[in-house]
Amino acid sequence: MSDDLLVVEGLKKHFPVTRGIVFQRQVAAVKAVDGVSFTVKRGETLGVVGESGCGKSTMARCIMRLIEPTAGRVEFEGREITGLSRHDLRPLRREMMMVLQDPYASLNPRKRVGSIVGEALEVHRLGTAAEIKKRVQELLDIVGLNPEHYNRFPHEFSGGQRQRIGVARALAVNPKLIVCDEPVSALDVSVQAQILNLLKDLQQEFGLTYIFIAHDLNVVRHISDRVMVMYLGHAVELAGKETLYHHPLHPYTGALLSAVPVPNPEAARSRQQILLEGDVPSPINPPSGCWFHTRCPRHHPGVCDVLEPQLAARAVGGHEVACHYPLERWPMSAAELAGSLRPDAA
Amino acid sequence: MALLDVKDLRTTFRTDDGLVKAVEGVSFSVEPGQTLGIVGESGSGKSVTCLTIMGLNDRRSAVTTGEAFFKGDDLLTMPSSKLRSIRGNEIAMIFQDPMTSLNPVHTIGWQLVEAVHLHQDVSRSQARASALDVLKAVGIPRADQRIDDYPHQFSGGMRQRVMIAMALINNPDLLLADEPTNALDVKPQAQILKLMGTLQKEFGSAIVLITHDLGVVAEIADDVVVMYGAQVVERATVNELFARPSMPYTWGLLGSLPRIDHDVERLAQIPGSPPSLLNPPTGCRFHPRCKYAMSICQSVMPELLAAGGSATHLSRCHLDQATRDAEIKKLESGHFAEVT
Amino acid sequence: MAATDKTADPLTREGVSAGGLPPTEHGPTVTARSYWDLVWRRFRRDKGALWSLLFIVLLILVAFIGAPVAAHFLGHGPNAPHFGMDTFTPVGPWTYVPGVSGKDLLILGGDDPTLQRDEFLRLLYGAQASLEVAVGAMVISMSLGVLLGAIAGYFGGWIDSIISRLTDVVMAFPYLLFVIALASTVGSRIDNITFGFLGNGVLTLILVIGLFGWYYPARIVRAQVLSLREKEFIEAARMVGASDARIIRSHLLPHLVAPTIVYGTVIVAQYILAEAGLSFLGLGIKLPTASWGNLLQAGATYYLNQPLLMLWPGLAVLFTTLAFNLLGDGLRDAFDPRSSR
Amino acid sequence: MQRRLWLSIVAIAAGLSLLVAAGFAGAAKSASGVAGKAGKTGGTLNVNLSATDFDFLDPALSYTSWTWQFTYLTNLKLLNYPDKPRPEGSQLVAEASALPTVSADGKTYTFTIKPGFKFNTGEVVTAQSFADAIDRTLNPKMQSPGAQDVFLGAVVGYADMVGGKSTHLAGVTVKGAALTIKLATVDPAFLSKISLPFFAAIPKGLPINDKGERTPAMAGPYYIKSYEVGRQAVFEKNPNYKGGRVANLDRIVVTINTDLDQSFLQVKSGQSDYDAGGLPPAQVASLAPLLGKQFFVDTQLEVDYVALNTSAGRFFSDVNARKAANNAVDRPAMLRARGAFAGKRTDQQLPPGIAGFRDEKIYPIAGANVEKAKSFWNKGGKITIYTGNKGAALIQAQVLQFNFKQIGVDTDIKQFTSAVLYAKAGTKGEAYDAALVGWGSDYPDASDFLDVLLNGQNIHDTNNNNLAYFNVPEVNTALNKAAVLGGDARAKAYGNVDVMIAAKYAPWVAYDNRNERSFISTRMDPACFVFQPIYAKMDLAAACLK
Amino acid sequence: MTRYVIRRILWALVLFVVVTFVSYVIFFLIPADPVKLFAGRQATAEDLARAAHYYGLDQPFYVQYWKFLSRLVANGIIGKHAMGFSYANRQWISHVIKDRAPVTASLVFGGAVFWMLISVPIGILSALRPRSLADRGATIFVFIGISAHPVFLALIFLYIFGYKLQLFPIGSYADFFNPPEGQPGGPIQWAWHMFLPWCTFAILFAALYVRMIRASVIETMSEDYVRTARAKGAPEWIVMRSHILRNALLPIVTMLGMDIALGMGGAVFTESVYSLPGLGQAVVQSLETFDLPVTMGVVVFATTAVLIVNLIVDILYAFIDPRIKLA
Repeated sequence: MSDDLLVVEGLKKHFPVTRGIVFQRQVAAVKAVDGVSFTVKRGETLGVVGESGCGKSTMARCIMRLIEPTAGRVEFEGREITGLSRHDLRPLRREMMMVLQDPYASLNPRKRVGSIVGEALEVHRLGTAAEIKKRVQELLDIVGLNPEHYNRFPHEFSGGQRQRIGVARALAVNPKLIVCDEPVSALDVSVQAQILNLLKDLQQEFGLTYIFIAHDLNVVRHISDRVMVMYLGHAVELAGKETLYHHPLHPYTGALLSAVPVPNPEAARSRQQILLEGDVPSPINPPSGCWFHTRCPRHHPGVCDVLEPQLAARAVGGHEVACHYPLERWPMSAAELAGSLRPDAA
Repeated sequence: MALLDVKDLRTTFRTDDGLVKAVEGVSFSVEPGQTLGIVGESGSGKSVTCLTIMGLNDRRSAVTTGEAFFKGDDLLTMPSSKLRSIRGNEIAMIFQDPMTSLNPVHTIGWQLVEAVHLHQDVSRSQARASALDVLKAVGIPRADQRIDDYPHQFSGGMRQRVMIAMALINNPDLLLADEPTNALDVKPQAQILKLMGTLQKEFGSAIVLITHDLGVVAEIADDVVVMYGAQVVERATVNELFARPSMPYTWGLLGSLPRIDHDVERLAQIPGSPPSLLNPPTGCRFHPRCKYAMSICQSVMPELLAAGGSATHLSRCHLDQATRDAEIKKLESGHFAEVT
Repeated sequence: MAATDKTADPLTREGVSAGGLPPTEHGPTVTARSYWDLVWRRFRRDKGALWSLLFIVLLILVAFIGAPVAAHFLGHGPNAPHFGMDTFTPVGPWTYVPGVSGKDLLILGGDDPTLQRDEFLRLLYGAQASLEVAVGAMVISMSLGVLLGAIAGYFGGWIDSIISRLTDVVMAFPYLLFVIALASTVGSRIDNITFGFLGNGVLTLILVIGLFGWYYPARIVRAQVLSLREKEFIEAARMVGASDARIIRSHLLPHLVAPTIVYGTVIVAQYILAEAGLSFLGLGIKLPTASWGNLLQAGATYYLNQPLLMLWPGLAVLFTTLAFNLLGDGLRDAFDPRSSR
Repeated sequence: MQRRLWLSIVAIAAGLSLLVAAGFAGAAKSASGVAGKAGKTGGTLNVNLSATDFDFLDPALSYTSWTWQFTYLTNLKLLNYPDKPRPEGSQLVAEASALPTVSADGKTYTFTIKPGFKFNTGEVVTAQSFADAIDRTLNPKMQSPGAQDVFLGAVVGYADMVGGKSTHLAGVTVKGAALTIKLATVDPAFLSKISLPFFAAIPKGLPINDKGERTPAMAGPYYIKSYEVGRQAVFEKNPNYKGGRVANLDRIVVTINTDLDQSFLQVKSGQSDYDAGGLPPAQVASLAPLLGKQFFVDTQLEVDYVALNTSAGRFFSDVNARKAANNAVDRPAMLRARGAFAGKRTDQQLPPGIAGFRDEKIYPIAGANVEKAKSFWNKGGKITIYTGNKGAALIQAQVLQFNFKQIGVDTDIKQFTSAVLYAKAGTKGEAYDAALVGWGSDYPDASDFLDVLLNGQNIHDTNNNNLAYFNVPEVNTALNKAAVLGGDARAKAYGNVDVMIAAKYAPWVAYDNRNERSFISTRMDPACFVFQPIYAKMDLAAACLK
Repeated sequence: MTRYVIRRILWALVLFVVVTFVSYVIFFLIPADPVKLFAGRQATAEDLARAAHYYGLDQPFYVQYWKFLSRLVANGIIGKHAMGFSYANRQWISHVIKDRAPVTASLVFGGAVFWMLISVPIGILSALRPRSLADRGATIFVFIGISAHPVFLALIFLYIFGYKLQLFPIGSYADFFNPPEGQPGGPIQWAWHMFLPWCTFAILFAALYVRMIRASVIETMSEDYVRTARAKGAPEWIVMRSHILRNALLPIVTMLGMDIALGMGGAVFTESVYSLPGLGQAVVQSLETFDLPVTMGVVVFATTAVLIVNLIVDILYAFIDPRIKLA
């Protein structure tokens, strides 16, 4: 059995922009995900970070086949799933589960906890009603909820408890892979820790593999083994977490890291930030060449705005980066920061 | 004299389900040019505190007692016309969600000019000129063109800049910022914080910054107030708070934060959920979630008292000093997380 | 209308604002309050809606049970004429007139100088026709509307385009022309189809009103489904491998129940008015079946010399419509506590 | 609305009911100076025309009774009915022409136009004015209902004319003041027909187009001063009129499309003088005390009936069922549905005013005779009645339903708008058993009732007037024989057929002959009130103010 | 913007053709025959055939519809001959519309002004003081307003104010411009004659609007930008004027457009009870007499008017609400 649980190659998702009087025709495309490749090994946690709109959630949904990717392939346990029919996909649905972002919106308010958690069991016909009930109670216990509460409605639970229900739902059919799409960003700080710990515990107990999507670099660092940074539908950097957090190569990663608030007054105040200019460009009409060049402090005209960089190993340990002029050292020196304005901006 | 001195502020809302005591006996003060951070989870009463001071609660359902002296005048009892002349002028406010806090049907220029005209007797062109200045100051690129744009034409970060510009346009002495970065991504968040810091130096305003993010507090606050269950549970200077947090809730908060600067295998976690303000627990509000809870905690509400021998450091806890010191030590050694 | 447009999902939002009930992590097992429990609790608080519900129940009882009982005790039916009154004005309330067997009491007087039928009984029986039309047409337009709206909203794409365009056409269509055309073509063929319980012409009106009234519920349901479709719990269901059919059945439809009931109620009110209007123009319920609309029409003829005759059916329509509107409003509040009031 | 529609239905449904009296070709009398009662002259009369409008004021196109009441003021005809009540008012007299000479074979009529008649424009009326009128009405470009075969179909050249092959009716020749009309076949009713408003004098060069002229110059005692469609029309005295007809009023202002109820109140209070659109049926009873002072009731030449579908296979193909129906129907109740003073009960086809009518008292008209009806029919059954969807028709249908129920026959009532009712019932093979309808003739002759409505030879596939689909050879033969007779023989022959049809075949339940109910303001002088029997309305030329 | 308008107009044209075509088909389903109106009621089969042929009424309906459309296009929709003439009195339909549209327009637009005058203040007041006595009063008004049948209201008004108190005419119309000689007319008479119809027409919509405005204002009052305005120190009346009302009335504008269009349909009842010679009355009468051109004329006119009103509202909306992009 291969070590790679999931292989993603050249994944693309373009949403059509349509226009029309009676019938719609496509006039443009939102390139939400535009060629992402990576692998996830068994038992590891791949963290995915990026600003909102960078395509990380879309990518997750493409992997889950909740939306159809425009191009690219996804292999799960060596089996390509991108071309599978809905029927053939059904058994695979048991292997991959997702924990969704909003614990309020992701639970159907009209359903009891029991049927929410047990839905997967029911759909895949795993047991009688009594067996399902037993399994649901077991799951509730595993995620730290009172098993007697299977009969309650989601609104009777707090946010953290609801997210536990979401985790229990994902665990119900013993999946191999769980994609966590910002599972803690809607939660209070104190509760966020509960869920993060729970996820970690479960991973140890059941040998789960996670793809963990978040915009909070602290959280991603805490939970991930490897981290992928996304920008405008592309993976710009992919490395083990220590490597990535201590030696970022991509200027965008550097800028993100420099902006993370640290609960330590001295460190926070002495820290030097890389400021980026302007807003993220529109994914309908992304910049030519390197997608980041419009905001990059190290932008070299004639290169970065022409050549599209490829995600490639740049250093030891499989540290991949898509940049023509990666950072040489981290943290950057004051001089480098001072000169961090783009050459053409001066 | 403190610029803003809040004493025993209490706000109660009448709701269909009963009385919600959203703020209970909150006191703090802000010195001119200083930054006060108010930290707490959602529902801890930090936003209501701010709105109460500004007199922006719904008058039909909110009852407020206590005092909030601004430059010696009690904001809570002054006539509404006087309060209006202070609002937006001497005290300005920035709200959490820049997406909804700007009126979508007016250009940002219109909204800025309105803010000027409400408090200054200047001509249209002067007002517009100062709007343009302040937009430039908050770093809106091509401000002279974008001044006639509508809010929906700006990104979230830019809108928050506009909000800040609007708050600063009348050169306020005090800026109340209610989770100004909450709705923003990491990058724009850092930019906004930096901007606020820069502007504070430039304009000399005091800032009350409300946030749930200890990182943000560490970044720019001078003093910190930690709120839990509508009460202040700890009050300290920023260094004191992060160096010697003195009650279990603060420990929990600090410990539960995953940190980029050091690794922990397991985060500290505060069990349970924040209390309901409709029917809060007796005694110490935190006791149902506190692993140090003693029997006294269930019945007697601790006072906000000086902790750790510093006059500026107050906390609300029955724990003895020895236990606290032990815990703080663990925190310093970086093993804080594991113990809880 | 605006208020009815945005019935989002109440409970998700409520959960956010109220923070749910107190945490129950390790509390004793209690029977959970279901959604319908909560709705009923909120509904009970609205006295106006409760009285309206009572009124409607009573009205249904009066129309379908009370009317025949009253006819039995009065000794004559709603269509029994009382010839031989030498007057050119309908007789006034509480008049005894010669009947087939002795004197007949006309509690609210006669309906017409020639026929002098019992206005009181006709009013009661008229309730049958009016309610049958309103409820029947409501069922048709709601089922069509919910079905088409749900299909359009869920599947989107060209199906949505076609259904939405169809909606536009129906909306732009001269409704009255259609009614008149149907009434004079198909109408005469199906007017007398009663299935053993409907009045004359009731089926025609049900079809005409129902087939032209679906566009509004369709638009609402489509919007609702569009927003539901984006809800994370639908995605979650798809994630666990639920089929479209299962998602529609167990995740979408339960959410459409509340708006369907609310609009259904309000639409009944509108259709009672529609029946009255069409019958007033002579296009509605066919004689001799009494309906509030044709009673109103007949009453209007005598509005200078027997104004009470237009008052009775007018008030009946007013109160019934009022009750359905108040009920709908109460239900809306019960289903969605965020809505006005 | 409801009342307005009711009215327009009556108008269109009962067809364009110009009801006609005994007056008939052979009965035309010579009377040179015709004058009504001389009343006070001068003044303006304010008339409302509730719930409707004139169809056309162009004589070639107008075909409604309420418009003919007004065109009677403006038209100058060869022969005309005088401004007098019955019986003189229903007999043709010479007007623009002397009484015509008729050739021995009865096919050539020669009219001599009198001098001195002028249009309001000053143009002189000549024989050509009448020839032009005939040519214009029959010209296909006019699409006039006056071109119907039943009117001038007998004149030489008719087919070429309406077929568009010629622009002049060959049978009509003008020589000086003489106007000669040649018929291809004898038509004893010809003089009644040529006296229809369609053939009134028109000025030279009046445009021929199917939209008609709004205010054509007229040669009658009045002319059309102005006409604003849907709003108002003003009639003024023709200053050039030197004929013998009365014209008391200077001016008649007609407000169009008023509300029936409001109009009634206006007449009551004197704000208006008369509503040519009728009276609200519910209000008529209250006028009883004013009878003869402000309120007048006169019989129209009209019959309301229930056509019983005699087609084979239908319920009423059995003559006994039809006789049972005639006995079972409660005629007083049928009449009451139209309000007070609505008409006179009848059981025969011809109205009493038509020459040849004789009252035979065949069926009970004082009320239903259930026993007698049952003696004809006791087998029960189920019938379908077609009726209108407004006003009295609804009530009457239910009276019928009740009456039929009493003899054990169940009834389905189907209501239609008037256009649909007549179209459906007029289609051969339509599945109905009875239709509630009415008829008033276009010209005063029994043939315009019996031939049109009951001659089986006139049954077509669609657009039938014989709604009973009554087709009995005996009757058809008798009618055809009567049609070519003239004078008293004609009247007698039709009278006999009428009685025979009712007594022997009973294809209808005839139940009333309607009354015209006129209500005038106190400003008007009741002494001047003249009911013109042919036009079945108050004679406005004779009317005067106090 | 231009693109949007063109798109809307194209769709309006499609809609127009569909609606008129279906109306035509439906009309031909009615088992009546207009030829009798031309040929006369005693017409023989030959008479009828001649008239039918002359007017092309013997052709199949799709040919007639095609001719109808071609004539419409050839003459321009507002041309004198564009919609043919009435079968009943052979008036050009353009005249019929010209005579009657002002009446319906008086009713609908006057009614709209009326209902806005009623509903805006009431709606705002009851939004400002929810659950107060005034609010409850408004609620009662709203419910009675949406529950009362216009026919019933009209009859009651007529009986009380027209017949019993004699304050208003019982049902007639007075022209605003150029009344016929001797007839009442001019603005005052016009308003006096239209007062009861306006009231009747307005009450239903006023009720709905009170409700909508109330809900909209309440919702807007809780918007963050209103709080921002207060935080700026704006006095309440400015908050109300430039922040609450400006935003709260935006959705009302679209509703207004749709309802004015809808109102044209509802005018039938008001016009019939008050005897107003408007389009609604014309269409009902034309259906009684099977006068196809009048029916189609009104359908064409009403459809066009509805489409134009909606187009204008949409464009207007894009101007007053900067968030809407007409792309």
